[in-house]
Amino acid sequence: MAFSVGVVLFGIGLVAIAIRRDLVIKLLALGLTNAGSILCLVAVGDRPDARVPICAVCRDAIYADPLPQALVLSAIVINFAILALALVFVMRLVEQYHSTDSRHIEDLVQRDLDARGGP
Amino acid sequence: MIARTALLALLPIVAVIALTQRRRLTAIIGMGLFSFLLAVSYLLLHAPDVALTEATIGLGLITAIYVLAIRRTGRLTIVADEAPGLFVREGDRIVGLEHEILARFARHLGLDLSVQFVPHRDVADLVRSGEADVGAGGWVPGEEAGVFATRPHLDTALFTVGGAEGEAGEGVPRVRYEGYFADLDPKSLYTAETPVTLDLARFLAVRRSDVPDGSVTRHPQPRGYAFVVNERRRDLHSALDAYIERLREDGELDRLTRRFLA
Amino acid sequence: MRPRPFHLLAIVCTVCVVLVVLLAFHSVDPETAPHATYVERPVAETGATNRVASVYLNYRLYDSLLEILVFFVAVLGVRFYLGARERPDVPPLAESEVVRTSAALLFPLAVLLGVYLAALGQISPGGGFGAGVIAASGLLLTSIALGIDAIDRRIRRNAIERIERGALLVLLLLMLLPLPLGHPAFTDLLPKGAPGAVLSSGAIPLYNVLIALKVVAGAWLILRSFVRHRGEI
Amino acid sequence: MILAVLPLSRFVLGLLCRLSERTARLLAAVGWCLSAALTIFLIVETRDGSAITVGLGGWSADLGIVLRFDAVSAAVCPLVLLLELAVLLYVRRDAPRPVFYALLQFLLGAVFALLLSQDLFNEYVILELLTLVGFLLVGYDRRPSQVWASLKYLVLASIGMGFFLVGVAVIYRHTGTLNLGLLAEILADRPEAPWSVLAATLLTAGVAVKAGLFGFSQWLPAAHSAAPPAVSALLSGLVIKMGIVVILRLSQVFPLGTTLQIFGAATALLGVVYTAYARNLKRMLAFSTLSQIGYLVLGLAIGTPQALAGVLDYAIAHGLFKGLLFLAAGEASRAVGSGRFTDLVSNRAAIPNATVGALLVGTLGIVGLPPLAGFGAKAVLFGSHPNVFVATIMILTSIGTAFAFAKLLPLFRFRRAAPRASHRIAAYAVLALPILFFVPLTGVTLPSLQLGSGLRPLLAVESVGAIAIGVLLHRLSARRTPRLPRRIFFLEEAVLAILIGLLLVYLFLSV
Repeated sequence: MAFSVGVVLFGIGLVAIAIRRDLVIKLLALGLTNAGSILCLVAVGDRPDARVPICAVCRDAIYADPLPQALVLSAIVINFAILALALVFVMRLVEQYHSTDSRHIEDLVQRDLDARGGP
Repeated sequence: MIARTALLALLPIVAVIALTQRRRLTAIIGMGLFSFLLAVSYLLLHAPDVALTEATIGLGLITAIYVLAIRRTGRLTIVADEAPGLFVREGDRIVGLEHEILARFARHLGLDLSVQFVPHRDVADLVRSGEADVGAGGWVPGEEAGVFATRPHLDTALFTVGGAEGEAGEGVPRVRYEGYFADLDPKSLYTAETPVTLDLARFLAVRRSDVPDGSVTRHPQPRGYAFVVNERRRDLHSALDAYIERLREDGELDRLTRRFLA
Repeated sequence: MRPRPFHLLAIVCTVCVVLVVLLAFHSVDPETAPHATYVERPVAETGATNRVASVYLNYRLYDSLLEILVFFVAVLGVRFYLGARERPDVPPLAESEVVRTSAALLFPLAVLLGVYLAALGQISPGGGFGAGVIAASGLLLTSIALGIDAIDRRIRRNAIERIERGALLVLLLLMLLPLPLGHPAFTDLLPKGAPGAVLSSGAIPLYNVLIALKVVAGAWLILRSFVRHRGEI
Repeated sequence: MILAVLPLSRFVLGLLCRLSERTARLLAAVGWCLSAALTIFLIVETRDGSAITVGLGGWSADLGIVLRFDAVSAAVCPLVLLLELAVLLYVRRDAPRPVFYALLQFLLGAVFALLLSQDLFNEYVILELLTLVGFLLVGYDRRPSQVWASLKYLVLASIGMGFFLVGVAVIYRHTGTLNLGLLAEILADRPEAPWSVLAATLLTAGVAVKAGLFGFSQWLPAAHSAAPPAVSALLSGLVIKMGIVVILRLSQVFPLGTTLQIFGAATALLGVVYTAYARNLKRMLAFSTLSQIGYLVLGLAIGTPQALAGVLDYAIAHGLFKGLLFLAAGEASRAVGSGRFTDLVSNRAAIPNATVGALLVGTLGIVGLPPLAGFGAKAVLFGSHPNVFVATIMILTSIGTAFAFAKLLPLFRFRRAAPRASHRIAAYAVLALPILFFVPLTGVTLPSLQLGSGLRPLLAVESVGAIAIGVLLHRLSARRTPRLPRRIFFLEEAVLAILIGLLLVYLFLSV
């Protein structure tokens, strides 16, 4: 169940990146795709009747697997790093082009490149 | 178990609602809510460490920086399409009559000016939703609901271009040009099936390029360029009206018009 | 939004991808027990009863270190791209007295929570990263109440940078330290102690505190840049 | 434990780079010397084809993270060092800020870490680190075109890494391990399970974005042509190769042969077509990287040990000449003030002789003139008996590359009285000498690459023939170049392309 929800969230994020033109929304959607993949990873270590993996001797019951949870801690931080840096770059683009519309920015960049004989 | 299923089922719904929002602030807050629900789901998935990290980073830090990045206190936000002579980009600067008026108005109010270029059709929408304070960029008032137009600051006229000869005029559906000025392509305009209506500034820019004269009709009734303001922002509306009136009275508006449009 | 062929194509492709992943993933028994490798290891191996902390800060410490480097690069990037032109005076965000007072009250609470989470990460959920972020958001609250300049006057930016780099440097050196000593395990640097005690699990609390220090400094530097440049989109 | 020093020392140095440009440069020199000493030591240790393995923290592969220095690492490490040295010498005059050196150290640390990594999640974290550092370096000059190119790069790479992470989840769910060695043992028993096909699809598609395969690579031309020259050289020479290294590792675990063959061919052809009709020098080099990536992936698809050796050879050779070309192209464009071919040709007097020489050596290398680097590496690949399809694509790529680079012919005129001397001769020499003496050099230092085994006289004739055909076609072809669609490189279209690419990978893998 949780894994499926993770994949669905990933899909929603992808669709939003592809069809929303506002860059801020695109970045939020990118955050959603990453959240989806993270949820998938948490889901594979869990089972409805499992317990939280904090224990001195863990033998008498089923525990959730701590490895995916530890991996996910890294992934969440990386996700934040990406979203923060991308936002800073969007701020720079806005400063230059006064627009957050990806199509419009693409056109303006192409025009700038053509005018200056390419990069 | 039921709580877990319900919560997990709620996640995609919240995500879709958040990402289909038109206003960015609403979308960001929606994604904040999503992160909160996600953190609770992690608790129910027996991952308290992950829940804590998601709550602090996903809900706290990310929402904080996005809200900080778009929150404008002390700013007058303009949405506009480019319009030659009125509101145009030159490198990373913006020049034009309307820009000059608004820049002075912002200074008069003690605010920073922040400009966002959007397609022509989105100007009224963004003003109506409160995303922007003022809409500009060669706006000729029509019957848009939810927005106020200021009193016109410059006379203009409308032209209908394209379609078969003689067809344009009364009774023909007048499709107003809606996209970016940057995308306005004379060639496709003159060969288009449906006639397109343009205002004087854009019409002149299209005419200047050497495209053969198609069928062009000038609309008889006089029109004027104006700014648009949200209906609920009566204070801003009257302040802007009064400011333009003052500019007109001391002749500054004429001087500016000559400077940018001569 | 008007539907266009491109939008439809994007939606159809995504649905296909989602279906493929779900069908292939659930083609085998979906509800088997999770792997128990790490919970079955004796607690004496790392000393931490929080098994997530034992994976995060011992078995896979290398990954965690790289992840903190990613965070460091993010801080570096935000400051490099935003720091070039700082607006001189940014007024406090909140104008109302209530917000100011409550923000001032919440700050010590946030710091306390941060210290608690960092110090007890080995026996309870928490850990250095969350702790650092919570403490940094305490600083953000204060900047809402008093204005960013008030904080900049009290805490010099240089000091924050030094804390950030220093904490990370110590972490990296701790990682390299076993080399000349001939020590194999990261956490053998300190005694393991009794499982469940506050001072236990070898170097895990030390790592947590260092990470918390690094993160509170880094997160504050990021937040600070965004407060200085707020409203630019 | 000594293996961990290779990446970690770079991170320590990166942290220390903050005060002044001078100290940063000094630290960079220290880092280079340290890495060079370590690399030489490790290569000598593993000369007999063995591998050095270290469990970090004393944990074995089933518990912790294991570093491994094998033939792949031994082959790529020298390339890393050469490119780093060239870039350091190249940027000396520009006096970049300390932050540039810090990012450079992090980039190289991540590259070394990836070369040693044997763990899927570890590779994920390192690839993300590479993405972020690369992203910051591409936008280093903060020009809007760079910022936009690197934003697209970040978004697409991050989507790819999302797929990779889901793949990691699937793998862990079904096998309980993330170590590639253990994984290969487990999968040897049951290679065709639906979940293993799914995992292979997700992992390959995820890395393909970083490696620049067809359909996944729409960010590449803009990012590599917009970046500052030194960064382009590193990205094209090294960072892209890291994606290839991960694909190589994956192809040893999963049966990827057919998929790689098709995607490699598509990448090579797309790259060649766009290379042939590019109007701008740096853009042409970026597209040519695409076609060369296709070449490498085709080699991986063959899969025999000799083919793998050929792939490594070609990766090194490509790193050398593409690095050299990007560096020289950067200086030439700066001297002329524009990167367009028409401007370059009409103002060629402004380009220093040394730069022209560097461009010439790079071009001869990339088109595969015997006995330079490109030819030596191609010889090994061809010696590994590719099937007809692969061989045809390879030959077409060679002809197309010669056709495209023939546009540079008018530039290759040396003048007696040079208007300006180049300050970057040392940087060019670091890369040009190994290109010129590639075959003997690698034959001595890296015997595992099997150079010499594929060198046949007939091959030299074929190679020269391909170049001749390419140049002839260029002479015969019309002056006007067609405008190829740019739209496929837009962000939204690129996302769609990744989705379609993923479905295709799944299709090819499950058939």
